[in-house]
Amino acid sequence: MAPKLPPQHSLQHSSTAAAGGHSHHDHAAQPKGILRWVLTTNHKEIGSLYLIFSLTMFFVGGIFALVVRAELFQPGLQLIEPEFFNQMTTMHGLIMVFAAVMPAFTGLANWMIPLQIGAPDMALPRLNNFSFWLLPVAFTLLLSTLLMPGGGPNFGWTFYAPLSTTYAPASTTFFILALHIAGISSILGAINIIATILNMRAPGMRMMDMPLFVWTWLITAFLLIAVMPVLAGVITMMLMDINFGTSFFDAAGGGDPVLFQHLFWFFGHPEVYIMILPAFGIVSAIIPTFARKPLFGYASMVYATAAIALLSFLVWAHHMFIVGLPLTAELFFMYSTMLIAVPTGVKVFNWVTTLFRGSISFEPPMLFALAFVVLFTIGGFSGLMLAIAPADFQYHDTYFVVAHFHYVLVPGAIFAIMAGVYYWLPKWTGYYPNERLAQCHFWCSIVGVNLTFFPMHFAGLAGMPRRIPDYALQFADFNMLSSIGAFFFGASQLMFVLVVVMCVRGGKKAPAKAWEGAEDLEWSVPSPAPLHTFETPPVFNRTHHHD
Amino acid sequence: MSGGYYVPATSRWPILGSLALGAMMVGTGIKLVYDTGTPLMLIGMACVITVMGFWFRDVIHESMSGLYDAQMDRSFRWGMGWFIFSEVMFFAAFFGALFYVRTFAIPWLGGEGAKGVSALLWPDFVAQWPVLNPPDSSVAGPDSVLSPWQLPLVNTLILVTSSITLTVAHEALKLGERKTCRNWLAGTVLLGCCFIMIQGVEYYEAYNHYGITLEAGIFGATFFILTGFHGVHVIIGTLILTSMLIRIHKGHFAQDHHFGFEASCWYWHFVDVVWVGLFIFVYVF
Amino acid sequence: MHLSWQWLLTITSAFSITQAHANSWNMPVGVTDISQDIFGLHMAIFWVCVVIGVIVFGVMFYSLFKYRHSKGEKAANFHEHTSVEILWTAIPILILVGMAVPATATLKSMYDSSEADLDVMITGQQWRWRYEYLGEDVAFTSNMSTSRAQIRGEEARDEHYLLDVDEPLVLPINRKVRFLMTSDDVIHSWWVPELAVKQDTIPGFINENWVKINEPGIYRGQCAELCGVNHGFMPVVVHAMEEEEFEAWLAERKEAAEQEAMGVDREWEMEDLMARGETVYQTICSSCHQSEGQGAPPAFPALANNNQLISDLDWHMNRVINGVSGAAMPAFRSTLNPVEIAAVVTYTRNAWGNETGDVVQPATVAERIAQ
Amino acid sequence: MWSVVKSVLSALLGVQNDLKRQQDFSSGNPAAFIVVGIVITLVFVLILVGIAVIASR
Repeated sequence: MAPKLPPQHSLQHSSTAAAGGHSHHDHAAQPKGILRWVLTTNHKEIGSLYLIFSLTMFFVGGIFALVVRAELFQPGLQLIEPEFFNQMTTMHGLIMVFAAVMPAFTGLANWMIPLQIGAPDMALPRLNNFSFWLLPVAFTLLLSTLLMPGGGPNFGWTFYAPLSTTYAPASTTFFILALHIAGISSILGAINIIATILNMRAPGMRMMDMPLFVWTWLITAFLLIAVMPVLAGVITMMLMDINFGTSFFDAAGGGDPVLFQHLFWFFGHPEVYIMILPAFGIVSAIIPTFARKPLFGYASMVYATAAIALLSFLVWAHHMFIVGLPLTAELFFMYSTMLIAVPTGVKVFNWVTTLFRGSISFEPPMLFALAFVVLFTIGGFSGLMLAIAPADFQYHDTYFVVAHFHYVLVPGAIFAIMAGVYYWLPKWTGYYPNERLAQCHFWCSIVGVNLTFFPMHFAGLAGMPRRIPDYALQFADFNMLSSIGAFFFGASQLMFVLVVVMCVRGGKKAPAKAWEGAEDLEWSVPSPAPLHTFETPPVFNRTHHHD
Repeated sequence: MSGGYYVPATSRWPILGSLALGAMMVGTGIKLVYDTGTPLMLIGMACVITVMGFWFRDVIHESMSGLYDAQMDRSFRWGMGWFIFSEVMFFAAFFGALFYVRTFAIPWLGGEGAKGVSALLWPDFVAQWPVLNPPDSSVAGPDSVLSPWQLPLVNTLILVTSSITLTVAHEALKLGERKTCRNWLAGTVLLGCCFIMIQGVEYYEAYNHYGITLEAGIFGATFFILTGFHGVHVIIGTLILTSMLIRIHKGHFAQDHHFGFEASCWYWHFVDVVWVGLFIFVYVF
Repeated sequence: MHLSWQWLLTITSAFSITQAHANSWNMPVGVTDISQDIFGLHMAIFWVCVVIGVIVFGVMFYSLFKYRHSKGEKAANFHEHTSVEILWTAIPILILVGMAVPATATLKSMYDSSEADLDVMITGQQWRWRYEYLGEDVAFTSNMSTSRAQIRGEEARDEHYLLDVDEPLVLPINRKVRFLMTSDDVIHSWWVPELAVKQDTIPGFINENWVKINEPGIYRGQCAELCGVNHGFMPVVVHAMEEEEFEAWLAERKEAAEQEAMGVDREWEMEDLMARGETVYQTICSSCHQSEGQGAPPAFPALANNNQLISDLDWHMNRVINGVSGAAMPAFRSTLNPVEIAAVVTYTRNAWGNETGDVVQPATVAERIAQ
Repeated sequence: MWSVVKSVLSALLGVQNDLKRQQDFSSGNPAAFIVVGIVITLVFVLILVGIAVIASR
């Protein structure tokens, strides 16, 4: 009988627990204090750095969002000028996408991928540290543009030319250079992750034995390497248009502003999946654990992820349905976009079927994962509506779109990150997170998220364009609700910080296998995971699954 | 080593490298926006190069002391392979821009195709490639374009030849004939330098005799961004090969274990392939 | 135009249409056939999502409730079932094909702007709309008329706060009107929800769209693409009227345009130019250069006490007529008529302490433009 | 060859029975799967373009 998947395995290695006992000459002279973190090549320390950076930026971007929501609390201009409003919406988007969500997933990848595949570290540890330290440099530069004469970027996180070229503030050149640094960081990080996954798996672990988080990250890393250079290319063209008089995006010289959008969204759509595929991986680890039942379709999950990634290269122009595409192109992109619903549906059905006839408990990671399934699916539904090109003529650039992508990003990507953090905190710190506080955080977040983003659907359908600092009176109620929800959600996240800090300092002790139903390799090393794990490769055994 | 995987000790190069890169970028930005800050840019660039030098020195050192096993070698291979793929995608963005403009934007502006009605705004514009008379009269197009069958053809032959000489050098290294390897590698570097010089002459000609400038509408823009970034890659490639030459001279590389050398070959071949694409789509068609 | 999938609309209409008219929670049904088709598509896909959601979330919450660990539920160990997987792949594909067919039909009719009765050129400008009735010699700009005082909360906000303009686009009902849309500066997007027209205006290119309005009325919308600092303050108002009424309006506007053209040849008094100039300045220029000419440097230079402006009339006229390439200042030679340009130049040269005493005559401006 | 095509097609749909997949992964040639995968993706894109062209007539 052929072995069945998903994998369950036993582990034969002895070195891990005794890692402290190994006096490895390379670790002899560990620098102390801050230098230890600055110079580190350890995947766990770098992972923590990524996560801390991401959390910090999550609050920075969150404060920008709250400035926006405060101004939109009621009609009229009360607190800030439209110019600053535009800078805030732009910076909120850029920071959340490039400095909060992406580094958070990279941090989780750093921490967990070597543990999940039985590797001692990332494939290229020094490069790994370089990838991280580029980020503070990039985002210090980006944030500093807010203080430059003429103000920071004010053209939205999508920075459409010519608003971002001919009509942009002087600081745009710095914005471009900052994005270049962040892009280099992402590309190097992705190369490292691919090399790790393809080359560092424990002996005996085949591709189809890898946990889904590893699989989704492998595909994500591929997407990153494929599209971040395209972003680098398009911002380079912007730089040339601004500083060297080229006319890539200027019809006067034979260019086309829409060319910018094609290139941007060729990057931008896969980028959207870069921010959600690892989330799928996390949720696919958590749901089977707390349902105490194997994932319904491991292989179809892998295939669906790959299919989504492939399709993501074919759908970019659905962000451009009203830009005046030729009819054939409009139809092509409508069809290809609608097709994405199929593999995405497969994923949701798989999660639900995994729950069916399980033995389900509701620890904090599970709560966030379940909320992810429901709310991400709602975001998927509005995505399906947006895929219908004629209807998109009405939805486009309204708050309906804002609602849609916040549903897939906040209770989608960010909830999955939080689920992952709660899930793996015992492995990182050796202690369980405070259950009551975590639950309180969960319920406040759920209420806050829905209060913030659900009314946006209505505001958008009723005709409110996005990115406006002031609005007509019929949108007042929806906006007031959203603003209240946003402040509530923002404040609730302080609880998250509290839980994490408390968990680092102590709490209920966690065993190696912190969750009853958890199966993957990371649960075979002690909690907290020692600084060095798997220095001798473990032997990975698939145990035959009983039917 | 007990067969374990080599995890390098702490290193100061990553953090110094990122600070250096940051300084270089800030300097570049100040230079572009406020027309000052050149020193910072140059210092940053020098620091980036220095850090890279030290970093690679460490890697070479570790490799020579036998700290790397076959698995580490594979990691480097995957790493370099995907890095080159990312470079391919970088050029793909520029090629994509070129194809888009030629297939869609220019015909539309000239009154053909699905958005041909746009020609109402540019009544005098005639769609053709290369665009010698951009839609708006305020943008001066090139006077004429370069013939592909002169310098560009010479450069194509040079680069293709250099790929062959490099392969010969690689084969020689595999056979352990280090002297042959050194000579052919030196030849490759020389060809690379020739290419760069000829490209320089061509740029001079383009600017001074053909009116092909960055400001010369979309033709100048696509021409310079494609050939320019390719040229930068040739310069980097030549520098890499030069350092390989020095390493050969110093007696580095084993017959069966020389990924540093191989990686530079990959890079050079990649640069070569990009040029062939350039030659076809920028010069010939 | 009615599609064969009208039944979908019928099923959904009982709830939705009344709902949509009664409040502003849903997309408006609109007043064109296209907008009604789109509304039908919107409600159809919405109900598809609701049904799928009810089923999926139903199973999910049933499982969460029924198979609780705390109730001692033992987990089953099944996984993978090829026919179930084929089923949940095939059914969505069928639903999608079912949606794609009517969507394609609607999209095709939206793209068919042939055989129009009237052509209107719509040009986005930071931050106003310019409308030109092609072949009719009628053109005007449409600026937001909501006062700054209302925005600042110093005055009570009226019913159409931010959605009022000085000159609405006037269109006839029951006639196919083709829009040619472009922009003078950045990308804008012309949107009126009740007409279901939302189209980006791309500088240097022209997009086409069309409407055939079924009911007279006033329809309001806004710019939908971020276009700079006053993006939130460039509303669209369409006044749809009966055909005869429209013809009368058009004739009146034509006559007014002729009158204006004659004004070019006449000698203007300073006060008249100043009065006219102030109106033009406040509607067109003040959004960047500010109402007192103080500007918003560095993007928008001050005009008050601007030495170059005061000392060089020629330079000043050139900037207004031809704009500044590579900067936000547009060329006004085709946007404003010679009278308006003369007036606004005269005004800026004599207001806020710019006491030059220069009087620029429309005839001079017309001459400059002709060069 | 046909079995490789079948496997890739079912992978695209996310449907494949376990036994078949085990066979593919133990005996299949990865290069063949990759080549067939790329070809099928291209064919898929062309079909979609074809449908769009026909529909836009």
